[in-house]
Amino acid sequence: MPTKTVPDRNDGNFLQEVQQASEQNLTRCYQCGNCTAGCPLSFAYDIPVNKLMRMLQAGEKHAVLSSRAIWLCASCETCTTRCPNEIDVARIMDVLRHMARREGLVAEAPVRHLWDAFLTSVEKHGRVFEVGMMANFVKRTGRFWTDADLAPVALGKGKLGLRPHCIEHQDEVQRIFARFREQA
Amino acid sequence: MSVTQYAYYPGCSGMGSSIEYDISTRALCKSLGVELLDIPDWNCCGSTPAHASDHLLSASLVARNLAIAESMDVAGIITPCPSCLKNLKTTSLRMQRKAFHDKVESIVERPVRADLPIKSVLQTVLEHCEPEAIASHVSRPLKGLKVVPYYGCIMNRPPDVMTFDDPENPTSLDRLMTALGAEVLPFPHKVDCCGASLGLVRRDLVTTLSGRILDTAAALGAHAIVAACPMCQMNLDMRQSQINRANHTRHHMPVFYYTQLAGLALGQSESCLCMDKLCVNPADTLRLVDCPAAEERTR
Amino acid sequence: MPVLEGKELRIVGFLCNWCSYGGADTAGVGRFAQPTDLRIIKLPCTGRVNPLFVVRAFLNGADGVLVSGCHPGDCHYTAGNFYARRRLEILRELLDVMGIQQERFHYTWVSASEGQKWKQVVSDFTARIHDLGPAAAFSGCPAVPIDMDETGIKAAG
Amino acid sequence: MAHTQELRTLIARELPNLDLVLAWTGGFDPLSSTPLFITTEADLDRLAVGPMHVQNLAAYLPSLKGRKVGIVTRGCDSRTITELLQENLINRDEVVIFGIGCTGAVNIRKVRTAVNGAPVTDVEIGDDVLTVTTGEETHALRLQDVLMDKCYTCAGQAPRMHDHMVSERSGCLATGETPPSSLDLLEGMDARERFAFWEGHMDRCIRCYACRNACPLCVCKDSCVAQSRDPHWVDQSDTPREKLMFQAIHALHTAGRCTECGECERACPMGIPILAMKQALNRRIKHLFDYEAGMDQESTPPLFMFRQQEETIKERDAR
Amino acid sequence: MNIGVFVCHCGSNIAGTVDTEQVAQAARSFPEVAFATDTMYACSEPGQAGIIDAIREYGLDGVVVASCTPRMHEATFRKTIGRAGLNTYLFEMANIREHVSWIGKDKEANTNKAIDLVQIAVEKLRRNTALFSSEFEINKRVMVIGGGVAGIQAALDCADGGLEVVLVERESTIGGKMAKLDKTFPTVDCSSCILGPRMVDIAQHPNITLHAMAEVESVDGFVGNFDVKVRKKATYVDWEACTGCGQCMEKCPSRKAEDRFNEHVGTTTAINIPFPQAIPKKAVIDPGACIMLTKGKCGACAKLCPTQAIRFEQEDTVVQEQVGAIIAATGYDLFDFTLYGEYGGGRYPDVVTSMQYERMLSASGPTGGHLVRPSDGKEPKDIVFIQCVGSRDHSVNRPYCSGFCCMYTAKQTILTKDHIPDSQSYVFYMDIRSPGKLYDEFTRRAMEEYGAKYIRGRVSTIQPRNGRYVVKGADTLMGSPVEIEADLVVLAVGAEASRGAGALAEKLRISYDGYGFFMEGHPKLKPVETNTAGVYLAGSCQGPKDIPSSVAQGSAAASKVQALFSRDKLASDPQVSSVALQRCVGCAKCASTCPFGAIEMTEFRGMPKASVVETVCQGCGVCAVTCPQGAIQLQHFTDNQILAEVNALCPY
Repeated sequence: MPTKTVPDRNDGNFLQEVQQASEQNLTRCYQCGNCTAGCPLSFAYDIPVNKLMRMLQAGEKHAVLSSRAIWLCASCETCTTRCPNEIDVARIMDVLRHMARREGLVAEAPVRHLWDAFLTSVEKHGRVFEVGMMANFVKRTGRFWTDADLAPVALGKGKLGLRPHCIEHQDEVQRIFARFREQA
Repeated sequence: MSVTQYAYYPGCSGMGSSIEYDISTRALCKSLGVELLDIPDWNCCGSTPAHASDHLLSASLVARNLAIAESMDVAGIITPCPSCLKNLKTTSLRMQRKAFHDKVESIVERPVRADLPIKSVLQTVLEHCEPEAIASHVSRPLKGLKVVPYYGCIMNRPPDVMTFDDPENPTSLDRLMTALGAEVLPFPHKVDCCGASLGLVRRDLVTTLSGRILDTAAALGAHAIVAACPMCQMNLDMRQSQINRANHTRHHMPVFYYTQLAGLALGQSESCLCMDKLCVNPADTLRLVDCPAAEERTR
Repeated sequence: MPVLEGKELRIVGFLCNWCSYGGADTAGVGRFAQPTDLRIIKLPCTGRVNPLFVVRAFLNGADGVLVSGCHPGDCHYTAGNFYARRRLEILRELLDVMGIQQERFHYTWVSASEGQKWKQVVSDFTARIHDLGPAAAFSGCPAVPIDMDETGIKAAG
Repeated sequence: MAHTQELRTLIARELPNLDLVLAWTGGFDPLSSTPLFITTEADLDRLAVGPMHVQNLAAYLPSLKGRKVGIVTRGCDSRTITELLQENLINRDEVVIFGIGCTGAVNIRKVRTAVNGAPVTDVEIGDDVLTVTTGEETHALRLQDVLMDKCYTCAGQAPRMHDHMVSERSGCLATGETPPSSLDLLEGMDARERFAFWEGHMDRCIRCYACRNACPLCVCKDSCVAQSRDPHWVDQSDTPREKLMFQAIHALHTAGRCTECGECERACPMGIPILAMKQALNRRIKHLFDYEAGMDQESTPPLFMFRQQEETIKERDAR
Repeated sequence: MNIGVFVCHCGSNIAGTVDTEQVAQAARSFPEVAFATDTMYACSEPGQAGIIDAIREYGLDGVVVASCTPRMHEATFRKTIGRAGLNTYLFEMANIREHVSWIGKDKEANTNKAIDLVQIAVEKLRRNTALFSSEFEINKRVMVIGGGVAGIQAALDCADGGLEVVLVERESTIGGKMAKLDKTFPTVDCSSCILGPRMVDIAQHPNITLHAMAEVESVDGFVGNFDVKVRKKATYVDWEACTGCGQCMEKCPSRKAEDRFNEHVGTTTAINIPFPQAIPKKAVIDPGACIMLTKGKCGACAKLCPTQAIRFEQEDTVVQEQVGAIIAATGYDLFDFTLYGEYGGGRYPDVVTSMQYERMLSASGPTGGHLVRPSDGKEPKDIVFIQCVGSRDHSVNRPYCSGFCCMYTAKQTILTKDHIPDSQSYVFYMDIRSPGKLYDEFTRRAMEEYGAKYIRGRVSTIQPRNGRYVVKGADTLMGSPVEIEADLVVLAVGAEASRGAGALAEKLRISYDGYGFFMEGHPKLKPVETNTAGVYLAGSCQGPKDIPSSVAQGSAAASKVQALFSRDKLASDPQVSSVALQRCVGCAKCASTCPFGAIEMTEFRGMPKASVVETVCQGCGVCAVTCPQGAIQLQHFTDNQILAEVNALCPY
């Protein structure tokens, strides 16, 4: 393991940026590990949540944003609920995903593709068209086997409509996306 | 019972994968005097994909719905889906900050007050009608049915946003189910995450998390799981076969929406409640309700 | 000394000895950097703050006045700040009636341990006063007062 | 007039038990009036009651504490009596109140302005019109337009308490739209305008302290801080600053006590609308503490008490 | 007046960001300033000597020192000028350190501000008058509130020094939290063996009056002459007659009374003596549980009592005690862990608090010293200890460290191993705080000799599984979540302010912090004093403390009282209100608003006038604002002094 030279870390502003975007005080974190202990997905993470918090404090931007953990977070809010320092950890995970996207450091591409497929569907129809979204996701990832076993069940139960539920004013939602992109 | 009008936000899944939740929710509300007025031309709140991509986008998608609801003469906005609920509530809360409020308004291009109360259907039903009062309307008590209540991870959390019930040990479903005559078992995983949002991309994780919930429910001797979240329900119900395969288990655990069981107890028909939409066939379990002794016989 | 032209405005603080003066000390001990405009007058208690001291300060050209004492319930003299709270509320109203912007006056509660809060109060209040700019002074050439003639007494019928 | 006669009868009946009775009589011209101290039945002939008889006689009561005094009182002035009782400045058993229903109190300054200061030779009170004769000219003035400002916020023409009441209650004669009062003007201004408003008026103030001397609730008597060196609140420079300082002192000293009798403004030789400052402050005090002075003998003025939890006071942010 | 101004550098503390020489220079131009200089350390011996020399050389009759906060050195400098023969109130300080040099970065602005502060000090001083204290007698009795180990120590030290002591205890026995402990760290000696004899000393000491089952109702008066009302709660037993034989407890049919002494591990009898070593050893009836008092029939104890001591009709009484000083030693309470829903919120029988565990460890406790699971009475093998429950946690408003939990947890793991040799203890900790003598060695022993497994991390949740409990925590040193199946979970609950501490503080007129702990006079230099003269603190009421610290504070508070009582008379603070008779119109508004009832209405030449009782007046100044004529003025803070400061700062 290479020696790290303090304070010559990757990005001194990183912590500030995250704190600002998340409106959280990360310096409060004292590494109790409650987030890691409660996280249902810790077992799947490459970096445990508490270590992510430590790396944030240290400004290790690249390592944090290229972690897989931030994409596997299910936003279940357990960490936020139990943090003794009242840090909204789940919100920070959100912010890290936003930043990773902007930096082009998405370690779990399928997650991102799924979300993009979802949002594309919302943009197009105003609501999610589940079948269309699935098709889009499969197209993006080439994972044609995704839940193939469930499709007949769902269709049989009449749970998957084959036509989208478009809203009347789709244009309004499309404009929201457009203006959002302008501002971003 | 008095009638109160609410703006109703069904959520996208209510149009498809959780259609039985939507239908049974409408039926339950009607029978309890909670009048639902669909938010006209509502759009998707963006769910996790939106807030995980950008908070401004997420809030803007929500805000359009808030704005439409604000033009209605209603006591508040209610939704059956915890994921929608969290997005609606978080947005409404964050929009109390002027800077953020102005940004969102500039994207939505319409005035948004963000001042309507936002609640889950569950909260609304229980605030509207004490469980004891509901009990007096029960015509088909769920006697003999042992259930575990599964609230899902975000029905009550984070507590500062959701401000409903206890974030660690919620009891609203417990009280409701008890009032309907079911036996509610002490379930340690009431608010544990089932991993639903990763279902399409990391099925391996989902089978682990959801498997644990099914295992414990079965070990406690539950006949069924009662869910309040469409993601959780779909995950535990539709994916139960996948979970069984991955974990080498043989669970046959019906996963009801609480609105379905409530409708049943209040005398609505199984077909009206879309019991046939459940993937794990609940027929045997439902027979227990009619005839508690049936369980003895099947043993 | 006159205020530093362009840098500072004239802000007077009336602080109780037991809580807020101690809170300001705590902020100092903690080296919590603050704007320098504020001048603190120490009193035993906010119960000693005659609202007329504040009026006097404003009429004499203060741009802002800050009063701070113990949190309600924590008064060293048990009730001083309870009286102060009422007096200062009424003072706020009187200032408004007199044409002195209410925003230039603020009262708050800061305990001896709340150094961080004190820094925040001073920083926020100073920023507020700078936003408002210098207070209106007597012009020296007063406008013709609105006389009874102008209230328009009409003949009946 | 009938009710003047009735009042005379009432007073005559009580007079033997009283050291004196405070009432009004006519002044140097038909517009003016002056207090009348009745000690003998003969004095009763000079007694007069009407819209021109406006002094708040309760102002004399504290200095007569210890003597048995009768007083003629209308609605607004009775609040002063209540306030004085509440503060133990007078004793109830030493005061006999002869209540009258008020028909409106004329602001003589307004009338004189309306007749351009010409000497008044006759005044006639019609239904809601005041007919003023100045030599050859007659002016018909709408009563509503020449009332004292306090009448526009009148809370009741009959006294809140009385021992004897003149039976014929006329009620206020004025009708029609109320003209804008100084209070309305003041409330319509922003901070800068108000500051200029007061600076302008204070510039005209001659520091005679008539306002203070007329105030029935000023307890300081000869110890007023406006004229002392210890404490030295106000300096002697003739500036609006010092004069406004004095008004602030008086406003705060009477905050939550002032019953808006308007004596300060009536007494002001310069016609400065000082009552408006107190009315405006009183409105806010009513809003803050739901308190109005002179309404309840048993209550305590808001500045002499507190609640540990003040429901109407919210903590504010320094930002 | 000839005023001297001394501007302190405080080394570089002030001079680093304030041009002290320029401040002195500016001061020379202020009215009546005869002399001004800057000085390196005004408070040092040469600094003080310089002030005295200048007073003599320049004939100064008033002094301004511009240096640190007056809360630091006002008393010092007052003494200095007193030594030079000046009245000590002809002195003012300008706080140019805490309020200027330490918070401002811009030297020009700082210097300018320092000059302003010196100027207002000069303007105030010009209007200062010489003030003289009057003397009053001291009542040399002391009241100690709280009979825990700190209060016991304070009471015994005072009593041994010859003072009369009144000890007030809320419970029916003294002993406090320490009496509940089985053993104490780091020596693992028996708690009741070391505390017991002290408790007996209290009972037997001729100088000590003990009021148990009693609470302070009100406190009037002031240092040297407090008047305290003490409410003695009904015990329904005549303690004069009760011999503490305990026969009543054996026959009491109501066994559902709350067992507070045993931390609600089980219940107890309605008539009860909490533990065998109780002092006073007297029975008390719990009126909520007693069948006679709730249903009107039973009386088993009354029939049985050999001395006929039972009094069902007894009521509270209030006794009055006059004392000259008060020591508050009201201790702490345990954090209510049910706020943690993730730890079961009290629903899991085998999740207990550390104090409950302590009672289970104690041979005189409810389990007779056997460690068993409350749920099934079985001996636990795997025991998990969770530290920082209600400590260092913002989310439950307890961000502070309770200080002693690390140590008692280590002790409990050692005792656990002693009780059940084949048991395994696991401790979830965040940091081990063990800075006392032999403390760190003790925690090491728990790990090294007793095999306690320490895991650095918090526990996220406890979930029941198959009759045991899954403790889900993190090992942050490993960087992974961990799960441990436990038979018993012990929560190392933190300390919080004692129930009712705030209300008592208000009665005593002392300050308390946001958590309810009493504020000491100065965090370093006045650890047992309060800002109210004559009221002292001992033990955990001031903040969480272990036994040695509590005892040390008890002794310290006692020595403060001894020092106070070493004089026969006290000087009163002359900074009180006084009435200018010629201005007073006798309206009595001041008397109605005085929070202390220090203003009486008297007659002077037949006119009503206000009059201040100097020893009762505390100098708040509420009256001075109430008086419209300014007839009543607070000495040293008169209208004119404050106006002079305002006018100096705002010269139009």
